[in-house]
Amino acid sequence: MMDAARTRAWLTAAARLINANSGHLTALDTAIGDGDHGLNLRRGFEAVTAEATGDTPGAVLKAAGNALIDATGGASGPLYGTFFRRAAKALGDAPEVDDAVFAQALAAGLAGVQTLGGAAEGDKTMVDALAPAVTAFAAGGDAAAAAANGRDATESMTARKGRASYLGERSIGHIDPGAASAALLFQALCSVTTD
Amino acid sequence: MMDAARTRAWLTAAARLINANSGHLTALDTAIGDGDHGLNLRRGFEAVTAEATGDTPGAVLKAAGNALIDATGGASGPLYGTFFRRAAKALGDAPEVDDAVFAQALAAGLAGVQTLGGAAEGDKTMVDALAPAVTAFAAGGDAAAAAANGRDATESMTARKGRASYLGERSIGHIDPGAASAALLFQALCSVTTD
Amino acid sequence: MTVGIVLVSHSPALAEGTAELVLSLTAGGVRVLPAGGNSDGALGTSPPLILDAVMRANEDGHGVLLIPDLGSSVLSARLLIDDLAEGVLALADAPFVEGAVAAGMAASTGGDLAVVQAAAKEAWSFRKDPD
Amino acid sequence: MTVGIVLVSHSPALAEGTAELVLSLTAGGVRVLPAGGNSDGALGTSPPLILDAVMRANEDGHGVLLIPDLGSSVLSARLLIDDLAEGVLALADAPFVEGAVAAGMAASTGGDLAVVQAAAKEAWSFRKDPD
Ligand SMILES: Nc1ncnc2c1ncn2[C@@H]1O[C@H](COP(=O)(O)OP(=O)(O)O)[C@@H](O)[C@H]1O
Ligand SMILES: Nc1ncnc2c1ncn2[C@@H]1O[C@H](COP(=O)(O)OP(=O)(O)O)[C@@H](O)[C@H]1O
Ligand SMILES: [Mg+2]
Ligand SMILES: [Mg+2]
Ligand SMILES: [Mg+2]
Ligand SMILES: [Mg+2]
Repeated sequence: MMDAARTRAWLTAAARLINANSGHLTALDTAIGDGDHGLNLRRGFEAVTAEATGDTPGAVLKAAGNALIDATGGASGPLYGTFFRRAAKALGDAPEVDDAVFAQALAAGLAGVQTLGGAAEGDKTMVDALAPAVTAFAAGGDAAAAAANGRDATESMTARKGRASYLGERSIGHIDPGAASAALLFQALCSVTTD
Repeated sequence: MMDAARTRAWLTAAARLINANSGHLTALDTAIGDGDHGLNLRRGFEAVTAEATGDTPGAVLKAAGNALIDATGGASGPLYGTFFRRAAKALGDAPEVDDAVFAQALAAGLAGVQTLGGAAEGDKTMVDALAPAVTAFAAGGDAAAAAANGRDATESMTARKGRASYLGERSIGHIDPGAASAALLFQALCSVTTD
Repeated sequence: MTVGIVLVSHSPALAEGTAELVLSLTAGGVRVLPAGGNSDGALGTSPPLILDAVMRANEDGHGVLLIPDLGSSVLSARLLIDDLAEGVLALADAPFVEGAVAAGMAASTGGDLAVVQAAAKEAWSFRKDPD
Repeated sequence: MTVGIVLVSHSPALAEGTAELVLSLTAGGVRVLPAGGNSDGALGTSPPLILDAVMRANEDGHGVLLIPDLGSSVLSARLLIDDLAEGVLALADAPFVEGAVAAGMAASTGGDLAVVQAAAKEAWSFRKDPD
């Protein structure tokens, strides 16, 4: 079950994890990008913490999405912003939703990310962690573990979207920073739903 | 016959004509370009007047070409600079040349302009004035009149090179500024050769 | 009527320099606004800053073409287009500088949004080697 | 060994902003120098200024790719290539910003002049609409 409080707890936990791992995210982005992913998301989730309030899960996620879009300053801003805004739209104004409905909202968020960014699984992006996590969540499985596996699988992939795609095959051997941050988001989600 | 003094007289006369007509050249460039042709050439020919000295026609023209390239600041700089430098190269270090040899040098200059800029006659550029003028000069005809006719013919042409080409058919109805300045160059040349 | 143009770049200087170039080529006859950098003025993108430029570029109400450089600029531009009313905003699939110049020429001579968008896209076929 | 890159633009800001973008994408691992504006720093081109940038970009002696924006930038770049020894300088037939980024990536990973030139040209096939 998700209500506004638990949704907010998810985002606060995510902000904490992003903060704690921001150096690592930036290091990953330095290897195959421009070295700002940790900084971008720290700025983005600071805004989320400040602005993502509301009476329903949908309202909280919508405010989170808007805050990410406005504050992040990198490709991950519009992408994660769309993830949360599309999920919010799917949730409507229900004050409380069960896990099946929440799973559908996460799937809508993922679809938004893929429409906006054009990335499929295997392109070495956040989608490689988000997609298996959303599937696992819907099946009642361990979404955090699925996201972490998806993240690790990006190491051997060739980037085909985002900045890293300029590197082509030279991107092989590095974990995608967006996949790493997506795994943190699902780690945070599981920390508030499994209790 | 051309020697160093007469070559320099040509360039000084050209600088005077450019100066006197710089407002008109700029007005033409405002209509179908960025409105700097008069200013560019005034700056370029100021440098020519200061720097184009030497003991042979070739030396004078080479110095003029270099001065134009360095000082002009627009497409006409490399183009007229090449015109003079290629002509200089063809002249070698002869202290004095007859009109036939000078005509060949002018033809070499024109060829340089066309190689560099890729423009053919009919593309609405300086080439439309230079080409008939060079031909007329070689035949002992009135090169200044040929250049002026070539200039006027650009009015009905569609620009296919240079900035004006962005306008496509909207460039029709305007004289090309580079063709107008080329006509001044040949007016100056004839003023020092026909006496 | 003139279509507005917003240049969405990671770099404030890149957006401003391109706007300056377009203005010089159109004798100022087009409303072209830079939207470069993140909210701190550093390298990055800022949807609120882009949106602000869009509003100013659309003062005539004839629509705005968004021209993005790369990566997050493209994503931010797409996002705004999804958010705003259809017909007001269009995305340029175009090389940044060359597309901006072509779009500026088309806008300054009265082209509508579809014409200006098509002119920008045409710039993929420019070539710079001797012909 | 790293090939140098010189960005030849009418606008100083455009050249500098593009250089800044390339540097951010290559973690500074490429010698990319702006050469924008005429000798007064206004809109235009200045072969002496470009030549100066070329000399500094070629400190390693592995050659320099010239990337021009439009018009007189292209002509000035060609002129310098004709003047200098073959193999030292090459002209990029490429979209300005996208070509600079692609060339920067290729140079920073050790590509030689021909490879860097080809990478820049490849940028004509970039696309920015949703796929
Ligand atoms: N088109 C895209 N589709 C999906 N994910 C993308 C796309 N472009 C970039 N990303 C994700 O964004 C991450 C980089 O984010 P960030 O560093 O914040 O932005 P930027 O690349 O603009 O600096 C990448 O690691 C990748 O996971
Ligand atoms: N590729 C070219 N070939 C021949 N002439 C050209 C070419 N490009 C431009 N020109 C000439 O240069 C003139 C414009 O010169 P100018 O205004 O000084 O330079 P810019 O266009 O860089 O501002 C045009 O009117 C045309 O005659
Ligand atoms: Mg990054
Ligand atoms: Mg970034
Ligand atoms: Mg001009
Ligand atoms: Mg000019």
